[in-house]
Amino acid sequence: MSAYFSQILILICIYAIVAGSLNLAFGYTGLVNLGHIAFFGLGAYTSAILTVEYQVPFMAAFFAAGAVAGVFGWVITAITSRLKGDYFALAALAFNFLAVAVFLNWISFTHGPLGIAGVPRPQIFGLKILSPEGYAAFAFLVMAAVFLFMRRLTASRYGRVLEAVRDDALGAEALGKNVFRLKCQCLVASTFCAGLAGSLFAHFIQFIDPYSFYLPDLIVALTILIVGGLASLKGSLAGALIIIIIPELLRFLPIPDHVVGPLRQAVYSAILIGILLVRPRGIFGKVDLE
Amino acid sequence: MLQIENITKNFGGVEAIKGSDFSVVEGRTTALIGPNGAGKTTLFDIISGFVRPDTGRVIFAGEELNKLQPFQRANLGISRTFQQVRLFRYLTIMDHLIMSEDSFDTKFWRNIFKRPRVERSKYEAVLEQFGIERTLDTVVSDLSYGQRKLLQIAMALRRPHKLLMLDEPVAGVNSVVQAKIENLLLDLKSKGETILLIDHDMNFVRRLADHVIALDAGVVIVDGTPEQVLNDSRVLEAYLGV
Amino acid sequence: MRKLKFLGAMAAGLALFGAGCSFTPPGEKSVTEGSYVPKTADTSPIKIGWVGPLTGDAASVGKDALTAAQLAVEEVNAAGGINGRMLELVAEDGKCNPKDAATAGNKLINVDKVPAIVGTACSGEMMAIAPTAEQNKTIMVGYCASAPTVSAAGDYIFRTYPSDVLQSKFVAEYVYNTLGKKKVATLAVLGDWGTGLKNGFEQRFKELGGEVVSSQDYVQESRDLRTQLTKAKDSQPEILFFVGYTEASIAGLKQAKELGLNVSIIGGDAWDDTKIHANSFAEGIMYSVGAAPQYDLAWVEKLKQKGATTNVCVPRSYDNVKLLAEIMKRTGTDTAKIKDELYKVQGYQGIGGIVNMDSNGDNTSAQFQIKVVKNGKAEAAK
Amino acid sequence: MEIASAAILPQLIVNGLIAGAMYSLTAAGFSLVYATNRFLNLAHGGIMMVGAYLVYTFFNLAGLNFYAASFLAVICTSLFGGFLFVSVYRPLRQKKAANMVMLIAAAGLAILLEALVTLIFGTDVKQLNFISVQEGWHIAGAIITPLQLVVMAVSAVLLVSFAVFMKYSSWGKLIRAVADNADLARTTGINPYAVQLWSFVIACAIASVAGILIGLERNIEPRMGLGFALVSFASTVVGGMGSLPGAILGSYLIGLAENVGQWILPSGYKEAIWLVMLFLFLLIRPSGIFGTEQGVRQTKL
Repeated sequence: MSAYFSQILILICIYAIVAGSLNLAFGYTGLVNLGHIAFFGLGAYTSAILTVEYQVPFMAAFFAAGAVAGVFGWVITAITSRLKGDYFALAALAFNFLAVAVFLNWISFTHGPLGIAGVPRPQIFGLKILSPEGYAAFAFLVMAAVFLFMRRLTASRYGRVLEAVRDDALGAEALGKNVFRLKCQCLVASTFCAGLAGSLFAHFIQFIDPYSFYLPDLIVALTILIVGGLASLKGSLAGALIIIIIPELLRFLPIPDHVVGPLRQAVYSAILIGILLVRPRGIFGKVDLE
Repeated sequence: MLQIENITKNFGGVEAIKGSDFSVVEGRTTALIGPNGAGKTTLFDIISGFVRPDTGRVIFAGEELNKLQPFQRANLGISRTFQQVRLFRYLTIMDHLIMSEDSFDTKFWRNIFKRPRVERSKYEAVLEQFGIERTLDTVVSDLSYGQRKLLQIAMALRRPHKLLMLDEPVAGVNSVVQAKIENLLLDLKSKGETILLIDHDMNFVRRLADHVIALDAGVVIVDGTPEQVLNDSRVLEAYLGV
Repeated sequence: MRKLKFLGAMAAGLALFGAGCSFTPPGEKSVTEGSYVPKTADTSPIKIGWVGPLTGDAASVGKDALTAAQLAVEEVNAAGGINGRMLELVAEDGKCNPKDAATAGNKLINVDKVPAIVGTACSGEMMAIAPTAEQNKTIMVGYCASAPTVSAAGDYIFRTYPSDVLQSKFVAEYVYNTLGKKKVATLAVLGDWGTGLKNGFEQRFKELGGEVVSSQDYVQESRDLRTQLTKAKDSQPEILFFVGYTEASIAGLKQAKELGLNVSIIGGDAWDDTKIHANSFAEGIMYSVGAAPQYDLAWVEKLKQKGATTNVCVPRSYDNVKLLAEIMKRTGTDTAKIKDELYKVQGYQGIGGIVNMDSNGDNTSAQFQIKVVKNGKAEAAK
Repeated sequence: MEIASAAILPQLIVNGLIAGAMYSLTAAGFSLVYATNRFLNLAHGGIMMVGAYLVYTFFNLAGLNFYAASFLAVICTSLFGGFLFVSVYRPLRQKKAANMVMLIAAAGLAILLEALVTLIFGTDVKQLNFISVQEGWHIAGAIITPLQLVVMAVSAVLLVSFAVFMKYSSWGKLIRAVADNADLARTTGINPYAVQLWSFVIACAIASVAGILIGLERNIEPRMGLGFALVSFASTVVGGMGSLPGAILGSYLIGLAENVGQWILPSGYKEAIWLVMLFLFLLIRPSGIFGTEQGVRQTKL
């Protein structure tokens, strides 16, 4: 039983990081990055390719995953910086589709649709993490570190400026704040964390393929974000807890097997629509969706 | 201090500014007047960098600004307010005051590792000085219009600056607040601030300005002392449309 | 520092729950937890896991396979179960994608503590569950996963479904030698199965001396293959090797007909689906499938009564339950013993064909045959 | 890299036109909703899918005459669309939900519809089996079937009626007024709510026609909606957000690029082609071909 809970905990940690880092961009800075899952995927692919093909030690691959996602985050902000909010969101979404298309078609590097199998369990300073409990502890540490980092950032004066950029970018600019650089930094930090989560994911599932980083995961991340609330890291944690656990509970109800799957999807989407209708700020949200 | 040289700006075929030239002298208060649509706010936006002119130059403290971003101009010492108050609606009064002070808050890593102490009393004094009777932790969306105007002026003043640009500082506020703002500005003027302001209220301008520039349809029509300009027939014509 | 407090509370929670669930240090756990020592005169039911796609693109494959597995369980139980213990099937949706399969497998292995999992249908699912299964010494017996990568997935990982390597070789040889066609156009769904079959086929076909005149792919969701088919037609092949799942195949075969692509078409094992055969445009198509003497008609009838039709993945889902039940009658639920027995399986006759395990846990009997659709029904080619 | 012979070019162009016509069927309704309601209704594909399943229910299960079944399906889908609008989109808008909220709600709705249809009908592919399949007609070096000609004709009618109707009819003027500025329209006595509701319902009716034709051409599955919704979105961006004829022409452009592009590119890249188009348009010309530049870039004040 503990192994089962550990694995659920691992998933919660991974999705908490994904949703929390999306919150950093979306909730705090107002960058509606609908391509967030692409960066999650970039991290997963980087880590998997480095460890499987090049036998790079886990820790190096782990940080490389964040770095690669971060670099792409910077490139995306730089080239889309002139677009207005909605269009930035759409361009980011298109980037996600594009990333999946590249994962699918760059076969020599990503194995295309076959995916990358046999991603090793992490080995940190000679200590190999094999048990689910050990991995859960590691994932928890990473999650705690990422949230501590994001908390330091958002609670600081820097965090206030990010929120100022969200509320009124021109007003922030008039106060002498370099809005473009702030957006870049924020998105790099956000995508870096998503990349780390990707690495955690790849070494947990030990097999990745392009379709793991597509719309369904984006919906999960957005649902967590919205259920938890914008501009609240605590909300993202709570959201991840709720959204990962509820569908798991369905497994234990006496429902015919072939009904469970679609039912789970229906529950997910019903929660999403319901929360938008009834409590659009989510549980802990501080700001309205713009 | 500030020179505007031959600025033109075209918005989709409409000439908003047609070759304007004027300058703002250090230590004096200059007022831009003109009817609606004369291009006053557009000129402000050109000076602070939010709008790029089609031709011409903006020179500030001997430096050409044309290639600089708005935030760079702000950091050179141009501090401005907006006609429509621009505040950050989910942040508190204190957040606003702190943010306008310096640029420590844009340093990514230093903010993670360092958390400077905040002296609340300092900011409470600011509120008192500007007569904003609210607590520091009030979210700005709860403020009245007059209070927001005052807060915006307070922020502009707290920024390290050489030139203060005020876009209609007393428009839309009641007479009490208006008097407050006017006294504040007179006080600043006596301390030698360089101010460039836009306003419609002729009496207000007459009491405050050392120098008045009248704009109409994107052209500077008169440039001189308040008495000269406000009694000029062209100005009356532009305003009354006769 | 509210955040720190919050994290602290979560850490405390983690510690509590770790203590409550007897947190075993890494490395030690699997031996004690993974092996199942049979108790004497135990009459509690034996749980067996099942994983396959119940939602998503491949769900049509999974649902019928699940029904077949349930049928097998009923039959085993009706005949007295396993030494008096009833079998209980716990099914989970793997959605044919790694992430969902990993959590599904994880739940079966760690919560239900099943000694064996019948599954999976998709190779991606198999690869995602295999590491956990291997570590917990849980047996997996795939009923439809055919990607070559599965061979090396682990000691406890088996499949009765033959690897694509064997199938693609067989089709290549059939096309070149038996049909005597030397120029082929290929069209395959991008994915472990489709790409695997296509690559294997092309490699073997070229070795034999044939020519691949056109090689095309499409993504799994695509239902518009007109341009791929146009290109294939333009390359003037003697035969088209078209690998696809039911949905895209129905669309693709129809479009081939409409485009006047009048060459023979041969497909992979997913075409063993009556939904395809019933169409007028499917007349004359050939496909390879694991050799089984015509499915036992009585069995097909039983399946039909349960509202399922048979397709390529269905028989082995049934067979695997039966095979495991038979072994467990001798070994009990000790997975190490079941594993050893599974490696010894030779000549097991199931509905889906004979099973001969090799040292990779792959079925080598892999006798394939070619079927031809005639009058809306599939029959063995001469 | 294989470059196919030029002889297949006519066929590729025809394939592109067919694909474009199919896309335009959903893109038309998608952009109509965007024009009046200002949100991207990702559930539009799901509504199209519901329409297709309704035809299947009435024709194959209930055994009605095909045309009667189609008519019923169009009516029911429109009603269903109206219900969705009143129960989900309208309440959200009343709460002043931002466009992004509407988009996310629509995405949730798309998944909900797919899940519900799966629960009722199962996941396996359904065939209408109304038209017997045979080799198409040879026209100008290419092959095309009568059904595909019908699809193209419907698409053309939509294009012309959008272009003409929007410009000259009083309804079109209402729609344009609301599209330009709903608040301003309200002050001139127009009820924007009614216009938004009716255009949503009309979009659903078009979607159900699309569902019937797509069902005939490509069969019916619960997942058929999402892909069409995404391509509709891309078509709308390429054609110009808010321009109805633009969305239809955008569909054709995407269909052509996708199919003619395979003349030189490996066919695995087929889907990547429209993605790259979408991305490039968003970056270089976010207003699309027929849209206005207004409101796309970061406004300076």
